[in-house]
Amino acid sequence: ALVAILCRQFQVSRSQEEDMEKIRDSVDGAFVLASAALVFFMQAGFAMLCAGSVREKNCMNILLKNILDACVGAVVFYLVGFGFAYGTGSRTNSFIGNDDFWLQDITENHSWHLFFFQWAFAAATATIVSGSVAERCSFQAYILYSMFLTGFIYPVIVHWIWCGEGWLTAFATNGYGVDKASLLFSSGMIDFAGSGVVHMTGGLAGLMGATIIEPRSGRFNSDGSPNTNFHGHSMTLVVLGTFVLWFGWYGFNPGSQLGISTPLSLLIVGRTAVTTTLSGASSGVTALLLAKYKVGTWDLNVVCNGVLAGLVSITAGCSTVEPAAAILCGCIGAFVFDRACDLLLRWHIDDPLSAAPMHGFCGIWGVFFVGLMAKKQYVEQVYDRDRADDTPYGLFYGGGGELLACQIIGIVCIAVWTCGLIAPFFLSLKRMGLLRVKLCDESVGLDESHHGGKAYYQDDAPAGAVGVVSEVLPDARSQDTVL
Amino acid sequence: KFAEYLRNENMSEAVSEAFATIMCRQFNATQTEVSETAASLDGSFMLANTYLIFFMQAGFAMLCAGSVRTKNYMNILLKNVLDACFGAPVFYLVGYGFAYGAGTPTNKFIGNNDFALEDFTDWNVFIFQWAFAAATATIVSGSVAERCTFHAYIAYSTLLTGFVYPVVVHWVWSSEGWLTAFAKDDYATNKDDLLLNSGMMDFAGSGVVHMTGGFAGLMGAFFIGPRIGRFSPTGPNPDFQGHSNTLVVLGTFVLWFGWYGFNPGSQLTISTANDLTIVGRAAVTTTLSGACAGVAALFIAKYRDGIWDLAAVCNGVLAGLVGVTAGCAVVEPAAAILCGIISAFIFSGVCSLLLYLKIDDPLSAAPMHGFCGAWGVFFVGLMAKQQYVEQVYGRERSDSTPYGLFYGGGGELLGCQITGIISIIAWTCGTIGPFFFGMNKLGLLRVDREEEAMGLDESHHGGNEFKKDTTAVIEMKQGIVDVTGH
Amino acid sequence: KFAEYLRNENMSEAVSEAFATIMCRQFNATQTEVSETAASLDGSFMLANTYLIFFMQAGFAMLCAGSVRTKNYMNILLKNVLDACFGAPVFYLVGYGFAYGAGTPTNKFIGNNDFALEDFTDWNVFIFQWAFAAATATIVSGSVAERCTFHAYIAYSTLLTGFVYPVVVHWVWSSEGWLTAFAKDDYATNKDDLLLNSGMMDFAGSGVVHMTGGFAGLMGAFFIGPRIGRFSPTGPNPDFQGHSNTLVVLGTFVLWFGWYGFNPGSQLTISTANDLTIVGRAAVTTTLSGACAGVAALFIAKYRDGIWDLAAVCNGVLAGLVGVTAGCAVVEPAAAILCGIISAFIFSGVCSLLLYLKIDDPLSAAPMHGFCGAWGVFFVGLMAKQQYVEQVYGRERSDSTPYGLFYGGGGELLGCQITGIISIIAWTCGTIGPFFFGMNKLGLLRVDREEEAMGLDESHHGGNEFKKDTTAVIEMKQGIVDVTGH
Repeated sequence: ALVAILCRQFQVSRSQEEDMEKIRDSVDGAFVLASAALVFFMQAGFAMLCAGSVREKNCMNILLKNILDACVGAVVFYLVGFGFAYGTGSRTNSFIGNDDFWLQDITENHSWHLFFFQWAFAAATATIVSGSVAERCSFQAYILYSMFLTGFIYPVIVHWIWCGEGWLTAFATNGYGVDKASLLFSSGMIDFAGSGVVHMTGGLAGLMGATIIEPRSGRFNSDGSPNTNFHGHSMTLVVLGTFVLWFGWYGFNPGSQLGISTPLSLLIVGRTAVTTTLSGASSGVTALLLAKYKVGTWDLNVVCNGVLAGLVSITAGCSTVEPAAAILCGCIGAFVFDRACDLLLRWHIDDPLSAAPMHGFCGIWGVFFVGLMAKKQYVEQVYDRDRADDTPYGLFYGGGGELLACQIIGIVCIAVWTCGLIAPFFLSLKRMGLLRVKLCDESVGLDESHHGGKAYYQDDAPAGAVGVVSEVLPDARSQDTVL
Repeated sequence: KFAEYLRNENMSEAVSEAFATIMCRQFNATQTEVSETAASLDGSFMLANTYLIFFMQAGFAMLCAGSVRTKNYMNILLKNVLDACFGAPVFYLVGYGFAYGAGTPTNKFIGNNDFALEDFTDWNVFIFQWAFAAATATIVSGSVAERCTFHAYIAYSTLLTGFVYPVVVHWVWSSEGWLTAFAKDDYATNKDDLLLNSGMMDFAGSGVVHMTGGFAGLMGAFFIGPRIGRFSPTGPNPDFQGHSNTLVVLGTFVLWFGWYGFNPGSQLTISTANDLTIVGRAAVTTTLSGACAGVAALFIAKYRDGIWDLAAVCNGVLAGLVGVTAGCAVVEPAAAILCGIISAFIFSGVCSLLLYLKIDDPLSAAPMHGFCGAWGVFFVGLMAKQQYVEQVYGRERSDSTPYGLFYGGGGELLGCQITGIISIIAWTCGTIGPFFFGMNKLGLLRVDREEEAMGLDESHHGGNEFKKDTTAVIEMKQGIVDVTGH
Repeated sequence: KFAEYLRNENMSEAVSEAFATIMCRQFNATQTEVSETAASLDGSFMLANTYLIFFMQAGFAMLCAGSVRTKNYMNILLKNVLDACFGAPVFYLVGYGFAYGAGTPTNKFIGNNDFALEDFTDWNVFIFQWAFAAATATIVSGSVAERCTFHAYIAYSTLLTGFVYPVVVHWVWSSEGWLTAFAKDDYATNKDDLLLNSGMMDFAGSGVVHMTGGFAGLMGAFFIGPRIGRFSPTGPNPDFQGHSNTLVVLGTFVLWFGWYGFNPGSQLTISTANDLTIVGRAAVTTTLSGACAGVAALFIAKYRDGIWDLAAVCNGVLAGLVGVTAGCAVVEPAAAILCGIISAFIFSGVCSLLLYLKIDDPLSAAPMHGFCGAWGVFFVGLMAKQQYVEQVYGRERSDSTPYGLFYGGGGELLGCQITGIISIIAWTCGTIGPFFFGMNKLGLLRVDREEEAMGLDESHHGGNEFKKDTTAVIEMKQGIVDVTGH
């Protein structure tokens, strides 16, 4: 009798453990889904940020592009993007994925939620570009580059770095001890949440776009100085967008751990949230003081950009640096952003949203920073190298130059790949006359010329009735004119 | 291994008995902990989804505010805030009881227990259901916007949240309801209780939530009549545009975000591998349907009007999301794309139809929620995949469960879906219709012509909302401040 | 345990030893897995709530921006962004240490360890607490809006986040604090350490967060004086309305959304059945209180001013949410409704009182957070239900725990709550008051009259924020474009 009881109980015990495994998977799955929803919500943040940062006459245009980044992105990423990024066919490929197109096999491995998460990232990448070519890019060109970016350029980079098969990856599929020879310099490039993969790709594509499409008409005066009349039309929207993006970043960075069900991953996720916060916050403060010193005003727009620059900068290293290092990362991120903006103005590259300085250059800084300040213990935790005492880590902690070298190679390769594909693409569109809208359309505003109206309508309501974000002052003037 | 040990030791019966008891106690303790953890995970999942669904109120508010004219949008914002506020006590007092209360004996038509949450501790479930109820009530405000009196609004909002909607919920989502697809114990034993052995499958509420809200809105828009000047003899007046497209976009994104609580969250649990698959799939199909509907709407508008129309894309996205709500857990991604594209066409077509019929629905709530909702329910009857239906509705061990017609699953499911559509329309229109008709006859439904022309903000809410800096205006008039800000 | 048992049963030493080892290993493995998963679930829950609470910053920003006049709202937006930005490093360096640091020896008054998170790995806890601290600092900006200098803002924000608020947290929420209701080990053994065997119950911070912020704001508003022209000899000038009710509504919804992290999240864990019940109940009471306060505020304003007032409803909702924050876990749903309704009255009354006293609080932060917060803390002393107190504060095995006066729980809890209210007011006003007084004396607190009249955006932030399309202006001047859209 006892034997029977015991056997039964041990089966129960085993099934308990299996249950627990499933619950763990579910905890992880719920975590990934929640994170993905947050990352998706960043689309709303980008939309508000972009809308606030362009002139009123182009507001609908940029909003439409933001929505379509999510819509077109979903279709393209479903059909080919996800396959290029993570598909591992029978013969894997270290350069590009080659399976799982249109989710044909996804039912077997329960990874619906991973697709969902990755799509949210892809949509974020595409959105970055719209800012750089805002107010003058034609709609056809936008749809084409958006599809190209989401469907091919971005997925390939993802495959390199985040897929265990990629040549740049830091993930050893079978354990670091076994696989370390297959990693570049026994290390691989560490880009935890995508300073390089997402932000550099988007930012540098935007830089190419802004360079090739040329500045908005009238952006630079005849003496070469920038025209100061090109401000966005609503700071409220910029602030709202910034907060929504910051909120979404808590899905982006901590969510990139993709699991939370072990004590270790919980620790990593929590630390990531802390470093993300500290970097963004200290970058905002630095930007505030920098602008106060340079211009003499407490500049709201600069603080918002500073926060975002700090968040971009920490994205690569958020799980592998200490809180104090995160503060440093953010402070320098604000300087990088500021210098890059000045540089673009001097070169007469017109980037209305400063997407290239923010995502491109701060992204580069973020990837580089990991090579300097990745802490050994944290690298071991995050990249599962607990049993190896020779894993490369940050140079400043004495971890050798291997990691830094990987980071630099990663930066160069992402830059070359992105620019090398998107620049010819933009150039040929330009040659065909598809890239830019007509000058008259541009000066009327794209909303009027392409989208059949205006972003804001007032009616015969009492004076002062304007949209939430519409200008109060000129409106009163206009009432005068009309009356 | 243990057995060997013990046999070798020749333990006495009594000892082994006592020993077994200890073992069992230990195992049971662990078992309790495991199931508690699972329950907590599910609870936490449900609450997180509740919050997302609640946040859709913000999305509706922004969408509505952006889509009405400046002179009326304090009014519509107030209604949106109050949908959540009134909804909570009403749903607490009676709504939840009508929806899910299972008294003795139970009732197929209406719930009859749990009023005011007496002796009730499933707090999560209540708050989750409240978020749905509030969403339903909000849909209606759009259809009667810019002309409905505040009294009428309070009355219909209470009626809808407290009675009309809960009854529909009881039919479809309570396992006691006559239309339900949820078998009480087990599909094999209880399948005869289900309509046509199948029941109506409305996973997240294309029918229960959106059709109810949308058709209530249609009734409202029909009985209240169009806004003054909306239809001139030559056709619809184009001056009735919303005042801020930025708010429309913000609202759309917030709603889309909230939909990730609405659709995947309707699985209610996530703690098993099966749950997780279903939830993940629902998120993917939701995304694809909304996204493709947006793209389809873009091209429909481009073809029809020659412009890349922002508002059309926003509405298209929402139409696609409404469309896939019923089937998000039981259709394949490719089917979801199809569902979304057709939703965009349906939305666009019904909008034109309503304009032709001179029914004025400022927010297009009826085409979006009512008709795309009906399409969504219908679509499940066509494209529900057998394997997915089995997973979602617990019919793994049965080979006879009806599923989508296109996959050869027989017409039973489609029959249930059509029955459901007709019943929900009949019930909603049959209760809310006479209510609006009566209110209109009594002169309580619509504001005075002068008030409407002036704008409700001025007449009902103490002045237009956008207060001016008096000083700034004066300064500007004097030309002191350069309006360019330089 | 097993080993002993088996030894008693005359099993051989070695066998029983080996047997016990195997058994224990098996149990421990399962046990570890269970507790790890539970811990992860709790951590995931806490982080999700942190994000929601952080998002309240966006809500505050929108609410503030909508409630000030056009000429000052870049200023208030900047302050809102910086509350989060400054708050993070300050709270990291000292704030968290003052709040929760338990050095050797511990201190009842102030924390004394964990500065700059040295040797600290409870990352979740830190980030969760930071979100609360940032919320507290934000409350104050509303009270001194439109006239406070930027230097003064930076100084008080740092002082509040780094010192004043953490000390209050230490008193009430750290188990070392003198006011705490959390017994260190177990209520039965440690109850003598608690004030009146009870301690102050402030579940999510009506007192700790809202009163601290609100009364600091009151001090600020008092010492800085009213805005120019706010009070004419005949009474308050009605021209000082906010410029956008849409933003107010958006802010209200975002705050309400965030409150679901604030209140239910304050349970910190969700992995046991007890936790889950508490969390769910907190979500329900939060909803009902906020909703009913909104409805009450609607009718108060209708009765008083004759209009359906949107801003009043939004403020009412927030007042109700503040009111229930202390008691959300320990009161019944019906009590929460009562709590919300009275909150709306208190808010409305105190607003009138401040106007009468000529204290100018543009955002009504003091009535909302300060006074409704105090009401919320007081309310717990009246209506905390015994069973719920036992669940929440781990006093199941004690029949002597004090609870709400109305349920016959004795006056101890009410005594603690009143002590808490007085102590928090005294501490906040006693530290922030002299600070504002001194800044004012030094002339650092308030901007120049000319700057204030011009608007802070123009004088401090490089021009009014709403930049124009140059072309649009020119077109308007030429009268080409009819800007009314007709």
